Amino acid sequence: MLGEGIVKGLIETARNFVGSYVDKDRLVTVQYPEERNPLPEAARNFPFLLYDGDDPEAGLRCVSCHICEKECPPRCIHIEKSTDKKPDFVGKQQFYPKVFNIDVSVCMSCQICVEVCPFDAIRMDKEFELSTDDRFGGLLWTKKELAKPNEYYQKIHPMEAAETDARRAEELKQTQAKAAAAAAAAAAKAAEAAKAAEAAKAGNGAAGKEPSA
Amino acid sequence: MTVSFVLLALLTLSAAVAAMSMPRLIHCALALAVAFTGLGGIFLNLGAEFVGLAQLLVYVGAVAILIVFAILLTRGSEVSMRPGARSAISGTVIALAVFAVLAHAVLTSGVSRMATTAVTPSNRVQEIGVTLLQQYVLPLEVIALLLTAALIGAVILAWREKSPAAQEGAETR
Amino acid sequence: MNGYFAMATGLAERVDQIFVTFDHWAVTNTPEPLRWLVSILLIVVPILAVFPGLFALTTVLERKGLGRIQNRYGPNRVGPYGLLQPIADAVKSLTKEDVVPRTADGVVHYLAPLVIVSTAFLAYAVLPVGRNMIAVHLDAGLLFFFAIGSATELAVFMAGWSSRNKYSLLGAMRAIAQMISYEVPLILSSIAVIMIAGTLSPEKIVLEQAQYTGIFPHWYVFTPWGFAGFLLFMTAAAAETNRSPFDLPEGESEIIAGYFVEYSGFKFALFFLAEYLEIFAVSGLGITLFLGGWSAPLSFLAVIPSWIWFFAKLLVMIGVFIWVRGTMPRLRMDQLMNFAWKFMLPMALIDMVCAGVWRFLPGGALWVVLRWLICAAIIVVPYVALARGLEQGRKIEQRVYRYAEEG
Amino acid sequence: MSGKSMMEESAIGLDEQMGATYGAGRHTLKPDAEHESQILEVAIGPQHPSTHGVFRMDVQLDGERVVRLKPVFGYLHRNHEKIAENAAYLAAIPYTDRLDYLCSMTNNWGYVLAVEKLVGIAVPERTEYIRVIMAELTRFQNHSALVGFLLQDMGASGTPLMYAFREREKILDLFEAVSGARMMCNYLRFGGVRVDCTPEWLEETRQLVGRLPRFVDEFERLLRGNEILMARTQGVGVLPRELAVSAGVTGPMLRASGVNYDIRKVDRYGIYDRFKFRVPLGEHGDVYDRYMMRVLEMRESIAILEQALKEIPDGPVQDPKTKVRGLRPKVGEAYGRIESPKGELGFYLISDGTMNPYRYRVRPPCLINLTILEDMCLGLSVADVVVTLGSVDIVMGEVDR
Repeated sequence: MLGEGIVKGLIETARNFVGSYVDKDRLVTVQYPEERNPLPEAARNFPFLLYDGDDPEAGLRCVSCHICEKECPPRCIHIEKSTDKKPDFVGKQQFYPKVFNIDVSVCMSCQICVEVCPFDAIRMDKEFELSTDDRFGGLLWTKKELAKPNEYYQKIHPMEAAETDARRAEELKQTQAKAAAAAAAAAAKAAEAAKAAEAAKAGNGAAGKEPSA
Repeated sequence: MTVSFVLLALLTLSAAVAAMSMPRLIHCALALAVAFTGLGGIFLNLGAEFVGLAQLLVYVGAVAILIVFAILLTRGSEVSMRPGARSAISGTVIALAVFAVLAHAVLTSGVSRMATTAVTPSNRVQEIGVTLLQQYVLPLEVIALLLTAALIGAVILAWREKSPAAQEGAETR
Repeated sequence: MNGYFAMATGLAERVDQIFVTFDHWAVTNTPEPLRWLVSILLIVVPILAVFPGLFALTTVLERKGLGRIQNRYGPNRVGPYGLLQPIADAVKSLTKEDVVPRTADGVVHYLAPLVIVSTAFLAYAVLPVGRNMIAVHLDAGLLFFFAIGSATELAVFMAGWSSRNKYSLLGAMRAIAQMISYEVPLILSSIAVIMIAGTLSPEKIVLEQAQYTGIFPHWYVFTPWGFAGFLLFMTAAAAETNRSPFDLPEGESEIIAGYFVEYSGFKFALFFLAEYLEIFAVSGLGITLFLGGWSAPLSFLAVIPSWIWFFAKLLVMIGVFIWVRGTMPRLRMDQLMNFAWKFMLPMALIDMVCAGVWRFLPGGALWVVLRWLICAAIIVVPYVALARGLEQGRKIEQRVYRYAEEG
Repeated sequence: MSGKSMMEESAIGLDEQMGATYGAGRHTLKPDAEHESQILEVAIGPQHPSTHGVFRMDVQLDGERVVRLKPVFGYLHRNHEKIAENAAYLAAIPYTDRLDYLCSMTNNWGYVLAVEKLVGIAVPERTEYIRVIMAELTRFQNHSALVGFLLQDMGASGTPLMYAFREREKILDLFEAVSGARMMCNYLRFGGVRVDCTPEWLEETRQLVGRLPRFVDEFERLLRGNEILMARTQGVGVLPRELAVSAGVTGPMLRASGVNYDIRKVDRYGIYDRFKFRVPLGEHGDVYDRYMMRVLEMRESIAILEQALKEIPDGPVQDPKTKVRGLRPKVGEAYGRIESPKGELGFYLISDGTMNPYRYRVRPPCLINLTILEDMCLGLSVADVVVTLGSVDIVMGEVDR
């Protein structure tokens, strides 16, 4: 009968009207500046650079390998390599970026830079209140704005950071072990050499002050 | 001659003049609507509620709209005409003649000899209704019949005009 | 006990008539030469203050109501519960640039919003908003209302034509065609009331309904013809005021905003105001004709002042309008016309016949039920038939779908 | 040559092309011969509330009846294909998100499928299930949003749209929880997905899917049987079966015209052959059928989701042998296609053995479904054109690329 569907629809909207007062499931709006939904762990927005320790310059993990720059789909990363080297977290001498810029007005938050980085140096931030009235300068982030400590990363992506940290700790341990092994080997070698020298000395009869090491 | 009458009369007359002299046809039609309104106002001013309101309802609400629509649908809104066309003289003559006839009729009929301060009847609308349905019921019914015939005629005219389009529409659906 | 009761009734009476008394007092206490001015001001100023105020309130209510229907909050930032939103809107529309298209017809473009608002205000002259509270005691009040209502069409045309915009012209043509078509059932459905009440005066129609059998009022909506008439009237009123589901003239998804697409700033606000004023006026008339105007729904509730009842009913009507708007999609032009001429018009005529039958059937004890049944049948049978006709004529049905076989 | 005239020229060129392709089915309605009436030309769009983005229809009206309709595309052209041809294979994935920005998951899948075919990658079991879950969630939210938009075009002041968005919000939250982004998910990878989804996520999804039928019921109560909706949509914008097939229309639009063609059933890509679901078919091919197809497919999607969520196995989510970065497929070509919510979404890739594809071509369902707009709209009123356009389900990001 004419009007039946309309009446049904009216009942449905009335149910929703009442429901929006009693049922949280029906009223999904969040009153944004006062209320905030917690962001999920995986949430991502724009990249930032990680550094260890307190000094953003010295602790910066980036070794300026240009991989992210090349892989970035919209090409929003600009890196200039340093001429000198500094030690990284395992003590290996690495280059570091003299300039590392990300144009966030171009960045499309795809996370590919994070995926391809072999040094765990770049990660996605969750900060989204980034509006600025300077279209150009305000949206071109330099190394200074990008660098953030590892503690920050642990805060925003706890699970991911724990995994990364564990992996890096393992790596460090391995490196250290390797270094220790290398040192031990070197020591053994040195000892051997010393022994040989001793023998030689003994053999040659030539006296020499050898470090006992 | 009250102030309100003078104002209304001025409004009506100036609107009527504008309706004749405006260059754009739509403006003329709108001015005519203003003249109709003024006329309705005069009726109301005289205490003839029913007539005044019927004037508004029929002339402003229907006739003016009809005119405006007719202009819009037939000749586009862009056409503007120069005032003072060639037929102005003959038009004036015809208008004067009509006015003379009307004036003569009014002056010779009994209306003009009636007292100018007529008492307004207490329940005017009801009286009109009763009179229409008792004293003048036959003319009323005849008019009703005529209007119905006109309505049906209009429907048939519109029907014929539409049928090929409707068929075409049906084909495409 | 009786004394208290009398005192209470007297007090209620006094509160009920407080505005009338004040009006009387103010007029008699002004010097003779200024009396006419004061009495006019006392009529005009309240209308100019109350109904635009109601408009402001309604814009918030509508947005909040629609929001809740759609599971949103609606405006809630300006002032407590967003109630000051209309003030912000008003400031915005007043300070906005008034853009007039270069090719527009300046004078007509300027006049259209003024004409539409003034006609919308005029309609309140004959609306009884409370006992003895009516601006102009016109014997042909209903006629006045409809005459003024028909003048808005001209204003709509002026707006649509003068803007020199195809969308606005289309919108104006739609609006006028729709208004003319729905004016017919609107007037015809109120004729049923006029026939029963025997008067064109809104005041008397309300007085006629403000009687009680026991505690129940004699509202016309509680009769078969009155109920049908009320629905017809409100449907036609929705169309007449371009409300959903008949909001084609401004259908934003088709012709953007219809006839006021080229208006901005304050002129646009005027159109908006006029639209809502028309809704209030026509809802007020619906209340007057069918819902007993300012009379209380139960006899003992009459202690609450009559004007409160009127505005309460008006708010309910506005709520229903918002509710309908939140639910329904829009009709198409030809469907709208079909609905007006093939359904609304016959139903309104049948409703008139029904009212006549109701009037002349005797009202004895046995007849009460019989009269009800007869009149209900007079309404329902054609309703079903006409509805069938509407649906079958265009092959509208709920379909059953098949699924592809596995293969 | 000025930009404007170029645009006009290209539009005319397209028009001629279209006329040549299926000129037989095309006929321009002549205005009433007897009463010569004025033809009103109206440009609906590019700034118009219901063109679903920047899209223009140059409409010639006789009264309110459409006698000619010329769709003009290209306002949102972004060089998608050329960008992808100059980028590494991996770098194209985030761009596919932006094709049809309502369904990034399925877009990812279409592209990833093409690359997997090109390289010959096997996908782990769990990943297949995750992909199906994502695709069906995408389909559900796309269809619900489409119905909302359609009703919005019909003037329903946004109520169905808001209900659709309410549910979509929850689905997008799920997407965000697993992929990090609500709309631009960038989730699928060659040979897998980027990250695994947690058991909690699966549980949440199960709960949500359990609630979805209630939402569809509510939708149906609100809309099905509404006389105005039926009057507005039945018999409007009819797309005959033959025309639909010859124009290459796909997706729910084709099925609404009664053609049984669902790539999930035809190609059985992924693991769709393991799930029981039905393909609804329309009869009349009008807007109402297209609307109902979406509603019915929403129910089928729920059925698939329930099965997939029940059966999903444990295991790795990424094929360890696949090199995601620096992929260099052998010389060859591949066409991967899926049933995206809007129709057949295909990616055609030619590899010349280098880091980036030699040719990258998208077969966008939206564009191809849109090309027959004029045939559906002739003789209708402007209001119906808007509704018909709404029922095609277009996203300009995909039409213009």
